[in-house]
Amino acid sequence: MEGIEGYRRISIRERRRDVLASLEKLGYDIYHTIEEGEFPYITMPSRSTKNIRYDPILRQYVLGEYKVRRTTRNIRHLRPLTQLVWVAAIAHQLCSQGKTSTLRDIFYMAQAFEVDFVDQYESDDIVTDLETVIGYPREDFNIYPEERSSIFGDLTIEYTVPGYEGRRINLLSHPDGFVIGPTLSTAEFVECGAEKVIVIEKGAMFTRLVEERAYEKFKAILIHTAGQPPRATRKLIRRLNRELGLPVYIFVDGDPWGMHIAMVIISGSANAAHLTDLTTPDARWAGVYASDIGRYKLPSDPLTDIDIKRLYELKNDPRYRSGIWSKEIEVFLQHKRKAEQEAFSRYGLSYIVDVYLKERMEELG
Amino acid sequence: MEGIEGYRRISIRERRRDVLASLEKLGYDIYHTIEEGEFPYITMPSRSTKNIRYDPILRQYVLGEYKVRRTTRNIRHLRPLTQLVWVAAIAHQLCSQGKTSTLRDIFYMAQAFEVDFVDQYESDDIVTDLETVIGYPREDFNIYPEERSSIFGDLTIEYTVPGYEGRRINLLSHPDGFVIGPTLSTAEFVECGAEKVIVIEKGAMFTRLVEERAYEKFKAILIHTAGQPPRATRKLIRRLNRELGLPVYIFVDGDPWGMHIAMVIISGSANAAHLTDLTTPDARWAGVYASDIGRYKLPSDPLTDIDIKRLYELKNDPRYRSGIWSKEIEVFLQHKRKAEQEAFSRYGLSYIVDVYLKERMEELG
Amino acid sequence: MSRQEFREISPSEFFYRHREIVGFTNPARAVYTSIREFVENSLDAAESIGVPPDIHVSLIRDEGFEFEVYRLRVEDNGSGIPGEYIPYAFGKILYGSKHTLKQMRGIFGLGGKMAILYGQITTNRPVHIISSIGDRYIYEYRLLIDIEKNNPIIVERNVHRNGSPRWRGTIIEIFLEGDYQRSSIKIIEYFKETAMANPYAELTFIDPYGILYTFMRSTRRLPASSREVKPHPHGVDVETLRKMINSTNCKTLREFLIENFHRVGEATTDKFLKKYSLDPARDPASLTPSEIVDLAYALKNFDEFLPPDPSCLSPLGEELLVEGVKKELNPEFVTAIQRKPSTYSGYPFIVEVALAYGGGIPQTGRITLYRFANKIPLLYDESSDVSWKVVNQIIDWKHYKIDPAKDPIAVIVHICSTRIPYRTLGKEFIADRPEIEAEITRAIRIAARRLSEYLSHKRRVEKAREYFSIYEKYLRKIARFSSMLTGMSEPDVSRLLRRVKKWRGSKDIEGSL
Amino acid sequence: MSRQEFREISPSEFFYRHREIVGFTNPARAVYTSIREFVENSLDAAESIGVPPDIHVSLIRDEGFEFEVYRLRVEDNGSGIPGEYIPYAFGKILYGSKHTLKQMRGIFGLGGKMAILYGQITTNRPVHIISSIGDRYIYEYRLLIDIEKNNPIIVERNVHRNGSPRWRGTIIEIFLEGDYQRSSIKIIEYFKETAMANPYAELTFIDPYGILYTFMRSTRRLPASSREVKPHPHGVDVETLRKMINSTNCKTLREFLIENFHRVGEATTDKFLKKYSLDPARDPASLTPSEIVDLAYALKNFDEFLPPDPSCLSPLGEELLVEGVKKELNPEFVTAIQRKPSTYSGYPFIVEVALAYGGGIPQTGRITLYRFANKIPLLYDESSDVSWKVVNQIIDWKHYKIDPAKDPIAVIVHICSTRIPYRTLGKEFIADRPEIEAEITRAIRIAARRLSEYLSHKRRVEKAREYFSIYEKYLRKIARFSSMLTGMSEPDVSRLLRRVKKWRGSKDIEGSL
Repeated sequence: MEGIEGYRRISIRERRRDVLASLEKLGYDIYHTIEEGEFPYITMPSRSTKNIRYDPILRQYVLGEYKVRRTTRNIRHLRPLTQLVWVAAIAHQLCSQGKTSTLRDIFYMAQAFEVDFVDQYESDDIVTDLETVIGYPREDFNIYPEERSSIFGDLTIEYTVPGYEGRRINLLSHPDGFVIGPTLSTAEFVECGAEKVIVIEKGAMFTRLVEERAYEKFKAILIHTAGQPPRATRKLIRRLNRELGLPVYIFVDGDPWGMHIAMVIISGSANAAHLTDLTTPDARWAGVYASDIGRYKLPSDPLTDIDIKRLYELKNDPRYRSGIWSKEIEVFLQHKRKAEQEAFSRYGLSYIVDVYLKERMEELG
Repeated sequence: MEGIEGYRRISIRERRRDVLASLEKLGYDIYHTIEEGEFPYITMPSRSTKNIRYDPILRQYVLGEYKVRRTTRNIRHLRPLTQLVWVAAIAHQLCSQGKTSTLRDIFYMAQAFEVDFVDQYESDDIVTDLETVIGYPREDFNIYPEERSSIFGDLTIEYTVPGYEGRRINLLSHPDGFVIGPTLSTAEFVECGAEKVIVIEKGAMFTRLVEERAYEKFKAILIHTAGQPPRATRKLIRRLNRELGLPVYIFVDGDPWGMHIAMVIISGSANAAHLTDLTTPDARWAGVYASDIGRYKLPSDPLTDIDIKRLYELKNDPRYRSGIWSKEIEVFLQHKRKAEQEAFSRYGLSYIVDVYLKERMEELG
Repeated sequence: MSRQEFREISPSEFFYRHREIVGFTNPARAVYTSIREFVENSLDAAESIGVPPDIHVSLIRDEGFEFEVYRLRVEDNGSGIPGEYIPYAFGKILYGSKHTLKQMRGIFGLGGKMAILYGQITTNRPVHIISSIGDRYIYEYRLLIDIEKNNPIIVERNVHRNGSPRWRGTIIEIFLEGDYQRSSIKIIEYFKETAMANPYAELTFIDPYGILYTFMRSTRRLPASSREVKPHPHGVDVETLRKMINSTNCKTLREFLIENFHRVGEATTDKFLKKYSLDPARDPASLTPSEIVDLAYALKNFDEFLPPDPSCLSPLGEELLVEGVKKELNPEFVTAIQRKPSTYSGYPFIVEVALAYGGGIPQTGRITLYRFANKIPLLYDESSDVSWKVVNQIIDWKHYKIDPAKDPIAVIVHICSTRIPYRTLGKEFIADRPEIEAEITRAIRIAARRLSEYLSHKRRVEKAREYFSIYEKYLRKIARFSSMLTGMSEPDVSRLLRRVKKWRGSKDIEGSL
Repeated sequence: MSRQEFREISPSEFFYRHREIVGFTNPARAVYTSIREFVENSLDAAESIGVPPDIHVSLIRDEGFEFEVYRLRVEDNGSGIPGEYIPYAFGKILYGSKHTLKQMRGIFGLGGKMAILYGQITTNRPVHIISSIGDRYIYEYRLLIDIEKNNPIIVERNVHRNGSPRWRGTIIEIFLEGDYQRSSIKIIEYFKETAMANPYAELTFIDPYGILYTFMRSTRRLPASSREVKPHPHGVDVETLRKMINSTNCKTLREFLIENFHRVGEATTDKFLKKYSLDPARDPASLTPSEIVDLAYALKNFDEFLPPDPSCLSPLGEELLVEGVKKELNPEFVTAIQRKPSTYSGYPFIVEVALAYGGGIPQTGRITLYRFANKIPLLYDESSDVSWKVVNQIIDWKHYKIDPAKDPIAVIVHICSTRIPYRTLGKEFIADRPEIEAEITRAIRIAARRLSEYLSHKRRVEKAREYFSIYEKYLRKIARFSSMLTGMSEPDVSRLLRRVKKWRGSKDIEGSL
């Protein structure tokens, strides 16, 4: 169990205490302002596009210096500010009681408090505001998304949730995979027999890799993201990389969308620029590359107009301006074709593991 | 370990042998027809609406007596018949080699054989034809869907897949849940400490029930369907009911769609009328009922036009014409409101388990 | 032109054969057209002598026929017609009051005579006319038209003494085949819109079911009446010019131009003559035909003539227009714009527009358009009209925060001109002249801006009221949640709320909802 | 009617003032209208004497003016005009060949004279006419129109001896202000469509750029010419009836009816008189005005008169219509339908329709519609025309497996009548009469059915070829997969394929692709 050099490991319990303190400070500030007869306000970094910049040292998007002030002096801020303080109060309750909740729950719970959200988009947005204000992702104050990823591989974990504290399990023990939910996200790593992590976009390919024993052949932990990975999964990948020092390979569909799933795992997304600790800058994109289509003669489909528009958007992103990223974007735009992970099925079911991934791992080293 | 009376248990291995034999018979019939210089054909039960009827003994939809013949004498049948024989050949290969595949894989594998499918809808349809011809669901010839459900509870299983044969695991050991995939679907049940099964539509509610220790409080196995359950999950629910004699309670959103999820688990869907062994006729729909909205003063939304149209469709289904089904449909149509499972969050996070489900289980007995 | 038998037909016969192009397409349309032609003649007759019009119309089913025949009677308090002219004014087509460059409703009286002709050919009954110019006599005639000769046949003639006070006006009565059921909606609409554009007129109509419709005047003030003017040089064609030269007494070209043309003064004439190298002293009578052609072209293209004087026009004016709209539509808000006079092809015109909102204006999902030309409502072929194009295609209502699909809005467009560019003789819709289109567009834009301001002021007042209640609601909640976060009792928001109350409506509160 | 100065204006002056309603809206439209009016007169003139028309048109820019003036010359080989009638036929409005119940292109020669009038008022140049009826003389005139008096002014008159072989025809030449650039597309389209509807005519046109357009005839066969007929009782109004009674020599009502009306025989007359209790022996001259009105009503409503005889009509016929369409559009497929004669309001009419597909028909995303009335193409206001409504709203093309958005299709509709129901004097579009609409709809349906049969036959042949190759491909695959399933070597499909080959095209193979 050996992490990456310079990585300061904070235990799950320490972190929980810090979050509670941040929420309480928010409460005191507002409380005192009201008592003094002043209009309460909150200051937080702006999440507007103009304030998002790429940090080459952190290798992810971060928020700049520009702050916004939500003040009740402005009538338009009154309602969102009320909502924000309410979400903070609920988050405090969840963390104190050790319960989790979802974005959907938050939307419904609001009704008992007559905090009127028009729809869930609005309540989701306020949760993001709270993340920005206190600087922790919502999973840290126990609000989880609906979507679930899963994991399989030689890793032993120890749970920290009430009722399971101290219990351990090895993630090789169920070949269909373990759901990555609140308990797994808050588990500590105890022992790891794997030497790398392979992240896979699609469930079918995950099953294929299990069946073809990729976890043995490559000594790998397999993670199924189910499309764009939930943040708990991104954080788990980061921890596998940072805490255990495992190299990470990301295997996605060969199109701009798959490419961007890899990029988000590696260096985050612009709309989570207010959060650090979700990225894995050393992870590697392992395919399907645009150039693989020709190289492996894969069945492919023409890029749609939306695909092409997306590629031009990616070209403008500083992270895509060099290396394999820019090279493969050019290949996409030249041949205007895309291919799915399953396209390798053309050569039979074993080919993907025994030929393609093997070659790719060797190339990436 | 005590199953329902009269339930003939077939082991997972026996079943696999039967499937292979059925596929081979299909091959021999065609082979010999061609050798005799006759136009090959296939006869199978018609899946047209006119040939679907409700079987009150099996308590599910089944196909009637009407057969269709696909013959190469008809030029329009030529291509689908070719595709069907190809899928049969591939299924045979998968079963012999003990590998699984997905509908998407099948679509791609076709290219190597120049079996032209226009799109995946077409190849999916041919797979359904093969199910109809040989009478086994596609999971039995190792074609699984993308979607995954998950399970949690006091059940010990023993795997039968290559490499895991004989290994056992207790499904209480990972509170985020175990993915229900090919290995779990083909596992035998070894020991069970639970006394019932609670099936939940949504992941968030699944987590809630885990956190609120519903598995302890109710001695229940929890299954998360992720919407309309995949067929492997429906089959697993049936086995839990038939092989272990566990009563099954289904807890879904309070709208026509949730209601129908419960109905499909209980007595199948019209488009799987060609298959038996997927239904659990004794399972009980446990809510959210339309009448719960008023009874528990739940936050609710107005029914949309599509919801109302759907309710009128359900009214025409013979299975909805009596008992709680018809009663609740009337309540829906009267008040024209619907509510989600999460709506109980209005009363705090424990309410759902400690009050609502408790009362409901007692009522259903 | 190639037939071997030739003959002349009279104008009566020509129009009798082609009556559908003047609006006598079928019995329903014929009733509508007859009423409007007589009413418009009556309006002109009253206005010409500066009297607020009183017009009484009745349409009564006559049972003496095997088919649907009506007796139409129109009575006015207009100028009346001198006795000796009556037979020709009503019984000879292409005969009428002098055609002048002055705004009038009708086209040379053709429509009224077509109604008389239509009545005669469908019922064979003479027209009955009673008229007096307010002198000592009242003339009464019954006339038929000799279609082949285009001449009146006097069936009966009486002269009565005028009583005291002396009556002045005209009563006209015809019998005609008609279909009231299929025309009643348009007829009532016609009266309503006429009342809107002529708020100083009093109209009554008794329909065949005996229902009395009255449209009372709301003012006795008439719009300034129009004067006759000389032709503008931009509107003169070769033929007109030739005729003027033939009939002038002027001996020099310079004098001829100054005397005979509108807006042509001495200085302008000199510039003009110089530019086209014309001899000012030349006798106009000596111009050759091709010199006349060139002169007409020069007059049309010289761009230093002043635009025509609008004194030959008689617009309603913004005040009367607002009056008329209020009277008939009763809106919550109405504004009117009169544009400055403009010209097309040398003819002056004025565009007047009113925009009405709310109140009695129905919400129909689209803008209700009322079109008028020289105070006549236009009821047919709306979507071919230039105003329709402006309202529905050119104006971007969103720009004024007006939603034509939701807001109850009526647009009233009135075009006055000595020559309305109708596309047909039936006076149904106005052709798409760029100059007219531009003026209508400008006028509607101004009106839309005013409505937009009205609506936004209205919305502002409503909003201010909400502010305090919103502050009260949310500040109390924030206080409660901060107590949940800190575990302390709720902080007191009353001081803050007092500050909000003081602020109310002031600019200290930022933003708007 | 209320002005105090009265005067009469001449028909010339009236139309001069309202020239836009006859198609002289602006210089571009005026050129187009002038050409078509002269060409149509020429076509009538040739057909009236049974000669295939030869018409030569030239339009030449005249540089002698400061503005855009053209010399328009139209020469034909028609009947010619007797010398003494020439000044009136070209210089007096509402004068022309006798108005008859016979199919003609023009309206009483009004259009041609309006072109002459327009030329005169824009250029002040006389019209130049040369004509001979094929006798010993050729007459040459230069004329101006005295607009105020509506009379010709003879500027120059010459009589020439006709040579040998004798020339017959008319040459007309006017100068007019115009705008060719903005009208050229419509003018060329006009010639093309005229050539389509008159395949026996030869047309040439030299445009101002010196380009020669020729439209050669493809046949010398003329359609059967039309005869003049008496009026049909259903189409008679009170005025017409009155005139007929005034001028008849018949002494009894019975005789009067039989002699003067079309399709009124002895038996029918007796039935008619009996039904309406009229005395057969009554002297028609003794009828009172109100009895005439009742008689007209009775004639209009008695439903046992036979419908009008179409001999007064001159349709093209299916053969000539196909000929014309082939000549000008060169389609892959064309079919024509002539409907039986029908009537509206007592006027007979015949609808002819052609439907053309592929070849030279462009694929424009909608059906190309060519409209003709009495062999005249109608080029303006297409979407107001009854045919447009039938083609785009009534016919369900899908029913015939035709996709208007994809298939290259042209519909040609020709309506012949003694009285085309135009909505304007400009001959632009045909009003929506239910009887005409129904006939057009029926004709297009028949044509669409024929096209549908043609297309489905074409598709059948193409499909049959594919069958064998499909069988070959799939049977080989089935064989291969069955060997995969069974582990045996591939079965032999050659016997089966031989059976398929024998079957090819026979009905033994079920289904279609």
